[in-house]
Amino acid sequence: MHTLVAHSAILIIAIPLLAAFLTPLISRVSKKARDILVIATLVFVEFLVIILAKDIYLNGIHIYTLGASSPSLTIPEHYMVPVRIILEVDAMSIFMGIISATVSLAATIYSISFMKEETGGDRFYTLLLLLVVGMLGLEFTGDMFNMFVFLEILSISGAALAAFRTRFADALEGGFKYIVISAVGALVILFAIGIFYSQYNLLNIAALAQAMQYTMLDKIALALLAMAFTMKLAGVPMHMWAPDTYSVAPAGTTPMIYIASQACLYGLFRTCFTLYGVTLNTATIGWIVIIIGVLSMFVGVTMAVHQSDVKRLMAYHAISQSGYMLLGVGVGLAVLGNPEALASYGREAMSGGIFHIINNALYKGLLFLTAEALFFRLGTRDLNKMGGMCRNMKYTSIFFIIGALAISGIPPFNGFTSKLMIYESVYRFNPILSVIAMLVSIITLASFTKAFQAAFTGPALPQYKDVKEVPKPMLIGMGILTIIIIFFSLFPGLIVNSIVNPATDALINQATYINAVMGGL
Amino acid sequence: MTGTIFNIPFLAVAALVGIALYIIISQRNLIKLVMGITILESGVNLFLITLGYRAAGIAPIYTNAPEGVMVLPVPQALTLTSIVIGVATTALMLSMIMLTYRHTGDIDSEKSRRMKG
Amino acid sequence: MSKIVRTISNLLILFILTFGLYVIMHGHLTPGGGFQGGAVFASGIALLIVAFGSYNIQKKLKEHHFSILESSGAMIFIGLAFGGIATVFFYNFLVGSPLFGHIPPPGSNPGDIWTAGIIPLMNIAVGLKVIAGLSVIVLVMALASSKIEIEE
Amino acid sequence: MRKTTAVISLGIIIAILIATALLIHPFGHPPSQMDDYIIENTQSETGANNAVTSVVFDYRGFDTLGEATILFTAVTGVVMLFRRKRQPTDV
Repeated sequence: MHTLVAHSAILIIAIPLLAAFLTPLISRVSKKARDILVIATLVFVEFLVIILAKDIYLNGIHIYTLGASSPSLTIPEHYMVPVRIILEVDAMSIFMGIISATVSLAATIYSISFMKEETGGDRFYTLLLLLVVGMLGLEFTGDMFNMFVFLEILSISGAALAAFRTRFADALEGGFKYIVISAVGALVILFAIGIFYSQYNLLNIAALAQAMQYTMLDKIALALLAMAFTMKLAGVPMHMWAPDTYSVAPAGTTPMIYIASQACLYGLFRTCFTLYGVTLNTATIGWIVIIIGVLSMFVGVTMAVHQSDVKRLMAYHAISQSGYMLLGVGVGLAVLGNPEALASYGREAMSGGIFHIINNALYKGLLFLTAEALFFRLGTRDLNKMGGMCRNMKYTSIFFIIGALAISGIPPFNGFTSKLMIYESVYRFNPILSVIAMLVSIITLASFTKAFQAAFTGPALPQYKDVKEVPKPMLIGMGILTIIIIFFSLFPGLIVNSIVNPATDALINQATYINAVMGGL
Repeated sequence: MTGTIFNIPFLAVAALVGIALYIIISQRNLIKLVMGITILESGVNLFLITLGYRAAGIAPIYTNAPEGVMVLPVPQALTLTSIVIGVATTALMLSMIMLTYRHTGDIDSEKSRRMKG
Repeated sequence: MSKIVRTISNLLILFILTFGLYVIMHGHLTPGGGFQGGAVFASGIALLIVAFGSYNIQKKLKEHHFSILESSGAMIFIGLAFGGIATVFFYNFLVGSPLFGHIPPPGSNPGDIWTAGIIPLMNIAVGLKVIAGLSVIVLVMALASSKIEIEE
Repeated sequence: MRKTTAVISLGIIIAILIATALLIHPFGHPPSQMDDYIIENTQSETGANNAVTSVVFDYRGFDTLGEATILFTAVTGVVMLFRRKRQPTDV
């Protein structure tokens, strides 16, 4: 068990990778064995993530130096900088890891019955596992270039998955937009890495953070990194790809591509807080993040209101919800250099933003899955052509109600808790921002009421008289997320104290992250 | 700012990246868009490889090596990775364009576009 | 393609493939390695596809052959990385052992192929992977594009 | 409107690029603390004469695994896109 914990960080990345390489071979033998392999791998990854999380909350940051003679030998003997790639998992990384592993598991179970109706299942599952690898690798690595590599794995597998239903022209369009944005974004990040390399001859995040001089070149690199990550996480004004991609991605992959964009949000936070930290002129950068957040919130929700395609509607809401996270964490960033304000409301705002990531991943994932369930049974995503589905698809409509209430911030659901944390703390920073956030929440509720009413209530349409409930694996996938949402709604205090606050502190305490690698040099 | 005249390789990088971004923003033909991304990639690769050059350096390989300082090996490794990634991305993008062409009969980004708003 | 092209490529192909294998095998001594050698080798296969047409090639070299080869290459690669997990993932556990374990004399030397531990093996694994991967991309895209021509 | 925004953003980016090119270290004289370690120790630690290969497969081997994975992903993606459309029954 001890050995397993010591190697868990790399196993979480390497095991799904091995499974991805194995899937094409196994599926030549048996399709059933392939499905079992994929599910078993993801269950095992979830298990590893949980034991690693336990270890991190007990013993602090987990370090794994690849290829050295010992995992903790971050810097070669008699030398002063790290040379090898180091995996550095702190409370924030593992927080994102928990999200990725859980949502991927639910989404994969959901996808099984979908794949019975489609060709190309082998490739689909391989890409699914690679997407998981990309997310987890991006979250766990402590090396800039390694982060770029995992970002590319995530982008390419995500784009291929989005274009999976090649019989539709818009699927290809969604996939193509995603890969173009990703390719440009990743190259911009690579350029920024080159700038760091030219100044410090380092690639490790902790070592770079320690060496950071905040010169003009560093400012340029920060601007490039922030731009690229904002592009990847679909923040306004670079959000145009998101609705197109999310609305065409098949089955359980929409939540996963969405979680992948949240992994890029993690990349942005890691850059701002850990790489630059207090050397940064945090008030300015914080305000930029806040403005992007508020714009995303507002533009996302106003675009969502008049959508008739159910998945597009949800995609715009996804953009809008990302705004809350940017707002919460942006307030924390803006007051990072001011310990008093940070203690009185900054930390609270950040916790709210970070708590919102996991809440949103859960209910947004659930909503995307219900939308895909509607498409699976009805063959259309157009809300105007639906109606009366609550009789035929009881469970799906219950899941939709729970998700919709949670996203609109109705008490007692988990969305309410995190939004309340954001409202309260942001109000003390700047009341106007808080009012805008509340307004957006009300419009969200209106929009989802409309969507629910269009799809589920009203008279049953004759052409959908024989529509049945979706198959069991789909219900299980949605059920897992619903149970977690209900758990989170019942015990918000427990969740905030046990996983959210450690993640917030991990972002704030830059020195701890640096010392874990540099050993207080 | 000393040695600005010797920074011509970096200016070449700036030129390549600038041209590439211009192409990406201005072109409507999807193939040309991919060309733009490929040029951008070349620009970034050139940037990485020029970072590692040491004046009068030799290749960092000890097999029958002459005397002299060696250039930095890490940027070369990074460039190798970046090139392979570029190949992978380009292949996928071109396949998507081929399939889009089959569906819509056009590779103009405005005409083959289905989704708006 | 015309008869001239086919004859010349028949002549050239042997040299290209041999050179590709050489670059893969000597990756730890001379410039090159698995990726570069694999690309050279795959360019040979691309030459065959151009010269003889994708339709004729895919009768002999099926897409799933390449897929199996690629998966195997990837499995060997990650397997070698897992080989060091008793110490650390990616630990070079073969340095000092009889297989590729020699330590070269420091500084300039003529080059001994039995050095570098797992690096030559990884080069071969990556070489297999790149050969298969690039070939399958070229083959699949060539087949797809010729299909377009047939339909229209 | 769109055109103006594009022109302005392109102008800013080009200004940034030129600033980078002028501010960066003089060509041919990079800082080299990490690379010097590799050049010195590649033979004794990995046994490889070729420092680039030792970086690719040993010091930064994990990147190479990721890189091989990317190629694998792209191949899987391309084959998936051009897959044959069969009847759903014989999947």
